[in-house]
Amino acid sequence: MSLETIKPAPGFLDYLPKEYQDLIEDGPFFQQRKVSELGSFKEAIEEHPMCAGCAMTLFIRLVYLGLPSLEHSVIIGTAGCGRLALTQGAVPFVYGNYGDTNCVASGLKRGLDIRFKDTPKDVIVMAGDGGLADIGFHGVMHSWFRKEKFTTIMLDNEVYGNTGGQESGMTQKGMILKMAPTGKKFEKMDMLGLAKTSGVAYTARIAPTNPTRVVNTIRKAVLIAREVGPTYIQAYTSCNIEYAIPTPKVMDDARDVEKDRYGFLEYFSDEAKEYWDRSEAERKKARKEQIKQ
Amino acid sequence: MAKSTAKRFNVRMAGIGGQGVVTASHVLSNGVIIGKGESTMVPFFGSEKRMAPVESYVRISAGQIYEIGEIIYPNVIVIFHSQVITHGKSYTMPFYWGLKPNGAILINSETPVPLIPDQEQELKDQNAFVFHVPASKIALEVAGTELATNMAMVGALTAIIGMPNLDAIKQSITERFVGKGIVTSGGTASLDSVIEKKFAKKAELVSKNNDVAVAAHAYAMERGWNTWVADKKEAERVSAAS
Amino acid sequence: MKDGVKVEEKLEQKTSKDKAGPQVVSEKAPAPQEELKGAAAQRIVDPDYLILEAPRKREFITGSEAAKEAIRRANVDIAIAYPITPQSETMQQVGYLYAEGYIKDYYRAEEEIGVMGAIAGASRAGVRSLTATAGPGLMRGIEQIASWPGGRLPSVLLIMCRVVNCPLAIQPDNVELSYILNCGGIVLHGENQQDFYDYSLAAFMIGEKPEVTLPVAVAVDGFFVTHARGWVSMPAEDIKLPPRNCYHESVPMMDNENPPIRISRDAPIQKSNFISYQMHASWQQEVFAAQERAKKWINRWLGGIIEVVNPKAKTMIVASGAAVSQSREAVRQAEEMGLDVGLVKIKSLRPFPAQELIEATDHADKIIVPEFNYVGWLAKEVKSTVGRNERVFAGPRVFGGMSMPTELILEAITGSNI
Amino acid sequence: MAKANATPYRVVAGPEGLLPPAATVMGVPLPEEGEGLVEGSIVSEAEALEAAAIAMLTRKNPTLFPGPMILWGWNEHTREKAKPFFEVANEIPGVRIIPMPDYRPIYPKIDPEAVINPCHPNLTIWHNKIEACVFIGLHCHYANITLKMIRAGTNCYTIALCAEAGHEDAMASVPNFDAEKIFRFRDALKRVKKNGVKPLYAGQGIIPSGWAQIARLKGEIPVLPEDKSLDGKNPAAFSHELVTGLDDTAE
Repeated sequence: MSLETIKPAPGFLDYLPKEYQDLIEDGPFFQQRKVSELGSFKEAIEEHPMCAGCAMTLFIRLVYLGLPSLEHSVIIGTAGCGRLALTQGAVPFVYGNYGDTNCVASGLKRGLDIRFKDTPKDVIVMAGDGGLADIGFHGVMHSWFRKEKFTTIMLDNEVYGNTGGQESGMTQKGMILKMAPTGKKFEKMDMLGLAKTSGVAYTARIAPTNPTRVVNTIRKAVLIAREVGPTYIQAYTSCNIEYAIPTPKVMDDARDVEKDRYGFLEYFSDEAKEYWDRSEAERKKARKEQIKQ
Repeated sequence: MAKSTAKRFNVRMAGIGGQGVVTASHVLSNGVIIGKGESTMVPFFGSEKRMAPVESYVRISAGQIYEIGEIIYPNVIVIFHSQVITHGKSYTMPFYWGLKPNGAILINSETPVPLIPDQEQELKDQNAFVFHVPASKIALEVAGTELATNMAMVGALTAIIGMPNLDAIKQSITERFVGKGIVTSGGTASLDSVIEKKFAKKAELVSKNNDVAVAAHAYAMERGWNTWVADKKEAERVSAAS
Repeated sequence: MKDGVKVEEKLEQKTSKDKAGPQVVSEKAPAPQEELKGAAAQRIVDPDYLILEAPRKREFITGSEAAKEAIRRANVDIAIAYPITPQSETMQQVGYLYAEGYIKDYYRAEEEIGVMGAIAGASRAGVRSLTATAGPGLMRGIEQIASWPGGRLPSVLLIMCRVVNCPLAIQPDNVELSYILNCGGIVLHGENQQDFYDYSLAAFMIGEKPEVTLPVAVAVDGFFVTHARGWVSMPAEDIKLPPRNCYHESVPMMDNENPPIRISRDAPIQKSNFISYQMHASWQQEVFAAQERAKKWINRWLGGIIEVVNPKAKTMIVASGAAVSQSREAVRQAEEMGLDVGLVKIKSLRPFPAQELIEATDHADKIIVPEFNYVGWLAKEVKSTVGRNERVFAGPRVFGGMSMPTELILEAITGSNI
Repeated sequence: MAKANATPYRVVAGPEGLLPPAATVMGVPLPEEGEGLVEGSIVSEAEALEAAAIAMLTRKNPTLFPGPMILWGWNEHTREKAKPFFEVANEIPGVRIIPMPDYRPIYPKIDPEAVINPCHPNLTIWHNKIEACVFIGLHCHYANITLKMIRAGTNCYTIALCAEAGHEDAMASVPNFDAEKIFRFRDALKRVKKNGVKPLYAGQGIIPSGWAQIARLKGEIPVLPEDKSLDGKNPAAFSHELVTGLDDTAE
């Protein structure tokens, strides 16, 4: 039904700017797109004002690809670099106040569930390490304790990039950054451990080195959040400016960090595992039947 | 309070991130102070990243300056990059919006930047004086790097407005790169380190930058741009009489 | 008005009980229904009918109970609660309404930033949302609350005023209202239990008008109103407001069901080459313009944005909230003393009834502004509004939880000790 | 006849200055059903529609700005409006149709021939020298913001045909604008022409605006012209080569 919002009224298609014509005629809305198709269709994300070579932009681009139903998704962000790109995406985007992402998401998701009983609406929080682990920490934790049914994605660049390179709770111990002139004094916060403890249904740690894995992980997290409970993805999305990573080396850095300390990890609660195995089995069965026909 | 009869220049500088627009405004403003004038400056940063528009504002006077903030109605506009005009890479659209009558516009370009006819007419109606200086070319020829474009713009501008003098500019450049310096943004600091690497010694960096300013100043003087202030008075006299 | 038309159609609908009517009874059909009760028996009526016309009965109840009765009839979708004295009682009562099925969702949030953020989310989802707070809770939530009007987020916030700041106290003192006067939202200030009922109910309809689309705060002075009983006349429980009609409001809903598909309706707006210098300025002007547009509906549903007692009196008291009750009493006592004293009750602090106040006090020689706070925020408003403002006597004031003896007002009127 | 005015404030084509007030705050009321607003005064709906029609026929570069709620056929109500909208366009010689497809701040910069954006509407007005325009199908918040910025910085006569309560900040506005009222606007255009108003442009139909629109209306496939691209390359493009990952079709 909501796909109606991307269909022009009679006669108006020809008058729309090109990017909208493309979005309608060759966009991501009317069919599920794959990683291998990137570059050959109009993506949900438009041009964005982020720094050239930013790993976060790549990750965000893959998130849009991974959302299981783009036309029923709403993204919530907060202050930070990511919102510069999210503002330009073809998915409604809420920019709340400082660190209130998971509070807003709780109200939004519940509100949508009241109004749309038969259509699952996916709410996705996508914010930085500062936004989620520092200023938004209480909201994140309580949304997990309350078992709010939405996905939280941390764009973890281990620094406050947008404000010019200050230490965050997710910065590694010892790093010298602004506001940490003698090096950070405490360990990187264990948000993955906290997620598990607070009953998050599905938790994943990922670096953007393998696009298909990113896309699959996003899809999994959003579907589990829809059916089971809160999900959390923590993604390494380096800040090449503040960590002085040469632009062509951004992906090398991601691979190095992945190998060293950010390898792919996922954790299912029992309920989530049971749901996921069941739904995967059903999907495979449906696929086979489709092929047979 | 003494009645101020001093000349006042309200300068709006516009360019693109990485061109040193803010540095130029610091050097100019500080140069005026060194030359015993009064000056204030304020940069404007957007939240976009590299290659985004940059504006900076400098007030210059022989007497007291009270007001603060961005300059909405300038009498001098300095354009560091032709894309400010041609691609709208500017916070102020069109780039001359708010220019006072008889104002001056200094543009970094080897050839006149084509304007759409209406804009040309509007500038004519405002009796605006438009100067084109090949600042990037001068920087490349004199200092061997386009990174000194900003100093060429400062040099040409000081010729047009007649203050501060070249000695003051030289001292200001020295203070900028060697002396007490200023607190810069992260991006500017990293560009500083790039420019420092281009020259063997800081002394060379200072002298080359200064040479660029001097060359651009000479370029402007040769063409008689320094008469703009006088022209302006003449224009005011004519318009008052008519 | 279109809304009116739609609602009238609904008015003609019969109750669910009537609809059940003579149907073919299938095997699966339940046994003949019992008469519907409670939430299930409520029917939607036109707001004018519910607020202005429906026959009412008087009950002697507390302010918290009056708020509960308003919420019962307000067709609220979600209420989000967090305890703080003297507000807790109201949101507990609202919790019982949820348990009884009058409200579709309800939870106790983590604290006020969490509450106010969640209200912002729920309002963006297009549902009718409610919360309440007091004093320090209001202070904690104010970053969010101040962003609601710019977000064009209709919702209702009940405020039960108490002391803020150090030293801690829980007694009534309405200094907290001075902090929200400039947030951009509508602020109504009720005098008593009856106002708390009436204003709370009307607040939903005012804020959701397309040309308004703003949050509405309904404030009362804590304890004096919330925990005290008073007569409240209300219509029957079986009628309620129409649901929120969100697609008519002044911004798109964040539900992915209305265009545009790219909705970044509150993207950061900063001077840029692609964002005008004036965008944020114009946005702010629009928020305050929307407040002005609310006057029409405040006048309609609150029976005027001000109330005037003894309009020709040479001494006029101007007051809001509980200070109105004290002033009414002072007017009565002054009359006994043979003094000519009138009263202007300010019902809405935002929009402020500037023109109405000027007209109501223009003839007066003396304007007295009694308040329940130290800073005198209402006196400042009055002084900057009326002409010849040396006529304004900026007091009397009590604060820190004190009551205001009417003698203080009479002293201000007569200029001597009573 | 205009009703007696509570306010002397006039809502007229600008430029009015750096930051004009919102007309509401200056005392301009909203019209009721059957009424309209012209330059800050309440008039009858017919008078408002005629004022709007005359402005669109006699001022330079008249332009229709359809907003998201009429551009996208998201419900029956919207789809109904498309037909009368184009009938209105056909009654205004030399009209342009420039859409406002959404409200986000479009990065890096709008193409002012192809689109109008509430974050910087004046770019489109200035570029195309538009001196009369109609806004229709916008959410009211964005319409009001846009109207005020245009009044501040341009000489454009703004007309707001609003599905809700109307707009004080437009020079002419009519509330509750449904498909039926769009037909009435078409009729008003016809009527004023019949009554002797001579259109500024003769014999011209809808003028395509923007490279994509021009191509589409000619039945061609739009291709981005060289001079429209920034620096010959896209500065904000994704610069990463995608590494080969897992097989997407793997089960």
